[in-house]
Amino acid sequence: MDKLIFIDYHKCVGCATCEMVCSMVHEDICSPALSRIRVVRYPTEAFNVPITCAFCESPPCVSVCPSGAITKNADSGDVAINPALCIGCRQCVQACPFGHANFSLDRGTAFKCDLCGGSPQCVEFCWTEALQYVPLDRALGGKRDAAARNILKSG
Amino acid sequence: MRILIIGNGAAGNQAAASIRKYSPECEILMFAREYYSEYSACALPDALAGWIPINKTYLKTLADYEQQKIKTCFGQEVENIDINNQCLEAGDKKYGYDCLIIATGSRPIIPPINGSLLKGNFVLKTPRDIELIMEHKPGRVVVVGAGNIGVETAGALRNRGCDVKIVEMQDWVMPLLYDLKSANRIRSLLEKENIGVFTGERVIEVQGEQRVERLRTDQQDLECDTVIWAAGVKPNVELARQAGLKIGSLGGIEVDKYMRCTHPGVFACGDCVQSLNVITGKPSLSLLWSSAKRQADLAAANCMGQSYEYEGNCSVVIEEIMGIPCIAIGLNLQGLNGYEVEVIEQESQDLYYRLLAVNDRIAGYQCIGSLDGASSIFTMIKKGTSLSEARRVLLNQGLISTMAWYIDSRRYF
Amino acid sequence: MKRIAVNIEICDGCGVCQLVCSAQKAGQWHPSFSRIIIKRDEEFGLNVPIFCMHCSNPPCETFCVMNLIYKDHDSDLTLRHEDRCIGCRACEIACPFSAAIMDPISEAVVNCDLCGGDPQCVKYCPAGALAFIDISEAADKKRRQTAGLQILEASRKL
Amino acid sequence: MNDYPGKILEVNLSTRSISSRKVEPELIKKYLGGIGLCARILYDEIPSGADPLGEDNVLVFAAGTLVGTPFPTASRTEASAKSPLTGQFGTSNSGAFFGIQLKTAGYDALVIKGKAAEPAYLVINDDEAKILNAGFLWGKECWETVDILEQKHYGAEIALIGPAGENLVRFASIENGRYDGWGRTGLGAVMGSKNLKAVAVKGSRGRNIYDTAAMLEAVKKGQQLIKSASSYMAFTEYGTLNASIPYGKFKATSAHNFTKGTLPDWKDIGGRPIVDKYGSRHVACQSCIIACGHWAEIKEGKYAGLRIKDLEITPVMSFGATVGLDTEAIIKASEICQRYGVDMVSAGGVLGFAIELYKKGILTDEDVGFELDFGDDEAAFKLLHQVINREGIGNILAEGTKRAAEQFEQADRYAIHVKGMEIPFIDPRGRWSTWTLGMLTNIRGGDHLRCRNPVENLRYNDKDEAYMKERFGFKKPMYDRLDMPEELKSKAIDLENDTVDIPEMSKWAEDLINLYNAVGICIRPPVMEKVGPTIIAEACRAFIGIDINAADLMESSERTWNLIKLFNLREGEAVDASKFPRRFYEEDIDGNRLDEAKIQAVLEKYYQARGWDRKTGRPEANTLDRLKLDDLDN
Repeated sequence: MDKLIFIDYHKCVGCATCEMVCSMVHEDICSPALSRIRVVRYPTEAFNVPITCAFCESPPCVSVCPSGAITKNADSGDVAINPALCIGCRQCVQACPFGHANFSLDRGTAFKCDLCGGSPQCVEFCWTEALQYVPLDRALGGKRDAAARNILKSG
Repeated sequence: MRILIIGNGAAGNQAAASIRKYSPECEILMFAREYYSEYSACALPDALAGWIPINKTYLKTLADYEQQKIKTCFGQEVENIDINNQCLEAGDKKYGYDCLIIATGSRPIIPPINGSLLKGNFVLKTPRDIELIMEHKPGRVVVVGAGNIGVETAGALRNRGCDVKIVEMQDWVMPLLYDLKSANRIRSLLEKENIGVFTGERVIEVQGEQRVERLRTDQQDLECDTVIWAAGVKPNVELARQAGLKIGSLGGIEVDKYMRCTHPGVFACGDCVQSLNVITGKPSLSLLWSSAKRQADLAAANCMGQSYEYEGNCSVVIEEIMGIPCIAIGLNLQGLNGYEVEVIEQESQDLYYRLLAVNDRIAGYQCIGSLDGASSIFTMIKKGTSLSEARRVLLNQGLISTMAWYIDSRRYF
Repeated sequence: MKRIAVNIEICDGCGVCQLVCSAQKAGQWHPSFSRIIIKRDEEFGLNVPIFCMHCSNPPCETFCVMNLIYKDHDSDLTLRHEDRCIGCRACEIACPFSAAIMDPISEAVVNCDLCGGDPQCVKYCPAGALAFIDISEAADKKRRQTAGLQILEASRKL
Repeated sequence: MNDYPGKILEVNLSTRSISSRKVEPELIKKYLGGIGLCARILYDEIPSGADPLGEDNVLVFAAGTLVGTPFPTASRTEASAKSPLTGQFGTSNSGAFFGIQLKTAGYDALVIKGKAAEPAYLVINDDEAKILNAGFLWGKECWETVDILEQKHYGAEIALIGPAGENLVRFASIENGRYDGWGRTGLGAVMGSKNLKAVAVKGSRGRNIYDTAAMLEAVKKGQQLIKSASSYMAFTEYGTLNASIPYGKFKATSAHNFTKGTLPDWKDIGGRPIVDKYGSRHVACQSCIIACGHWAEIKEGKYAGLRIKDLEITPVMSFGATVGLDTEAIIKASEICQRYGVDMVSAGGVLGFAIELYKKGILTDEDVGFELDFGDDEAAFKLLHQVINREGIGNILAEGTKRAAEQFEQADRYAIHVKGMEIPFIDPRGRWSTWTLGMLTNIRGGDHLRCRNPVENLRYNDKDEAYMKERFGFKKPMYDRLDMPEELKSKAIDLENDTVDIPEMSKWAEDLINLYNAVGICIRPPVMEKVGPTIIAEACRAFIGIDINAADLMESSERTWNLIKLFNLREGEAVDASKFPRRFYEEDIDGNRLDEAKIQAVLEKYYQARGWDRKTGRPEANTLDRLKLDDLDN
């Protein structure tokens, strides 16, 4: 994957605008339960963890899916669910180590992040910059910069 | 929206039921030559054997069609489809459609040889056939063809106390499903049940005065009063051909992966189409109940505006002979002709299994003696799991704990 | 929508769930009559209870030659008209989890029906490995208690 | 496809009956949601003269119209009931995540009636609602209760009361989860009087969007507007604490129960440094793009280990200025208020009042049992706990300053309240503005949150313009961008002389904030400055699909305001109730005192602007007619 949704947990304030926008874009509905990205809040820590698909190299959801509905595209790195094949057994929901794979009770099929076809709207609407859709090296570069600045400050 | 369905078999009825899931309201008309309501072809051997009453093979009553709001035009042959004007003709009436689903099914092959029309020749395709066979009071039966229908029919009539023989043209029983070694196990099971099995013999003619008296093969004469033809089936494609739809190389209607025929608004599914095999990706005829229903689901979904792709067919056939379960999934060596096949097999007193893999991918499975783990293997074959992926999961505690359905297949890897 | 959830870490494979299920459903105390099956992986010492997942588009429904498997509209459960079963076992093979089992007494293939909303296996699980909970709640819990917590803890160490 | 409006869930605790009904689309068009729905339900369903702590009082939670969408700051839920503190329309607004759960469970409003025979709590899970026994929770403090209920009802958001609410302290709050709350007007006591410990709501559905593309557009526009506000950066950084600096400078804080104007160390305790010292992270409510909440941690000293989401101007001033506590004690005080469920403004007011009484000798050692002084945190907390538990003198103070003052001779002049509700940190003697007039005209009494000039300029405290006008102080582009009808804009703002007409702006500001409270967005200054009725109408149209424009929204908001006024009049609001405590007219702060006659003149003009009769206080017939409020039973 040339780009990924890079999450800076320390910047997230837990406003969950991303959840709302995601469910709106994909389902025409405002429902956190139908959002691909989910924010886990730890109110007593003031810490918020947005969770979205990691597009794993060897995704457990792909392995566990008994119907072959989830596939990883070797070229683009995309992990996608084919609703025609999905039998709705929710094994992917159980297998995903991040709790990302989600399930629509209405449609009876699983769903997951599709990066909005290349322009993720959660990132578009995230105002804190906790979510960024950037190439991996840039995300890491930003992290390195921040670490370096910290060292500089304390040094 | 008006949807016409030709055919009242598994595919036709499943398509209708599936359309109802998408739209409770749209108009569905179903045409069928026969005047039956839907029956289960797979339950016919059980009925023939007397394990279940014949009326139990019917899956629906006419009232059920009404309840699903399906208008039935049964007993009415569709004479012509005018695909350009989106309508069909049946019984001097024209019916326009928005979508047409062809599910005309297949019919048993009776070779054009001498005596094949004599009284005492039967097929097993409809519940009526059972009645005809039973009215004939069979005593000594020869079943032509040792496919799964042939074997089941033989077992069923044996259960009725008949003296039963099976004649198979190819060298072993169920040649499309099993390899020689596993087929031999089945053969010995059949023989234990006192069914005579003659393989590598070609039927030449049926002899008799008024009725069947003898069946002649290229090797011997078999005395009998009944011949049951189970030598394969053939897709019913005449209507489609006449309408100008393309018929594929194997004799089935050609459809794309969305179950669309070569003309817009026309879908086809079930025994009458040729579809791609999930393993080889090559066209094949999958004359199975489950394939028909799956294809019908997709045809229905796609005619209701989805674009769902068919993953391809994969055969799975289960038999129980002398109480021993036998199962064949995917392709056998013959089906994988031209590929380099890796065989994993194990043999013991009560159990024989073989697993076939092509390019690391699990492609076929045959087992005599147990059904354990078969469902995992079936899942893997359909899914295209490789041997190495299965091993990777099975060797990783973290993975296997959330993917418990792999556990049953451990013994094969 | 409530379903049975398993905590694999806790399950010690005692099989009480199977006995309870078989007694409840078949009137016999025998694991092989149970609709909940414990898959045991000896290599890793894993015990994983498996039962009908009540798939939304169940493959068993497609494979049933008698069309007797259906999705119940209200409860969204996968149920059967057991009286019509001819015991062909196609559903058993179609089910990836082999969660359909042959009832040796009625000779029909059957699956878990969640005991009509009060699953006895959950009630009697001595280890507490089985829970009957809302599926979205289970997913939320997992998100919170595994993925999120790991990140939280990692951030605490920073 | 749209499923708005949703349903109203009605729970009668006396009969233990639970029912729901679809909201009429007409009602939504007329009252929007949030406070609008609350006002209409309270007006219709509370019998005149009902005891606020009796069975007849009705408690309503209503999520704003836009709650459940990503529209920036749309998170807020209004809670209303007849107030035990003021005897009038009691209402309070809170953000966080309660509203979104209520909305996604399918409800626009939750109506609670009657009184449970035994302690109970309410669990709502989509269509399923249950009244459960709360015996095991009764007496427990809020954080512990939330912990227990979160375990029991996973993923639910919880509105609850603490011991203060159970003990019917008249300014008890309803807490919204751990750190937020419906603070003012004593709604916690209403819940306590109903024997209702908590409401846990969990929703798993959502609201269909009428026009997704238009909604996304409106959300984006809303976000950009708020981000472009002049106060945006300061607010994301320091939250409401921004106000402490100018008000300290103006000597307009509530220092030592409004005797000092400001404390010498206000810069250290009240200012933005507190964020730099104790704040570590920002925390947002649902859909908020400001995240003014700060997570505070005290690492050393007496209160080491205290971790809390707060650092807001209200507690900081309430305890820092009124009671004179130091910063760490302020944070501790916030914690006590959150844990035991009391309103921080009223709690600070009551403590300040008691301390002053003690210092003046009206309260003696015998009354209190220990020494009281401004700045003494231990004594203050001891007294606060007595109030919460209604022990000793606390039992009298728990009635609120107005009622408590009646118990002591000469105490009246030290009771700082309007219409029975304690005044927050702003001293109108130090700075007179639209904001401070709002404390008088407020439908819920002495409070600063229902009226504020959307373009208030805190750099100026121009006393020359006193009473009728305040300084505008912005350039023309700001004037041009202001989302206000042109006619009103030119009437309210005089660009040439650079002034704002206070009565005219008051009406607009009240209606605007009331609109926010109806649609469920936040009144933080960056929102007030930029988000006007036009963009809200755009969002409402896209979300609900009803044909509604900016003028309709403002009219609906005005309708609600008038309805609440009618409610208050019905419940006996006196014509002359809008007055400040005597101290503001009689005692100087920094050489300033208020001129009562001039304030009456401002009020006169305000009444004109509202279309109300000054003599009776009632909205005039043509006002009611214009607002189509003629369908009320009276």
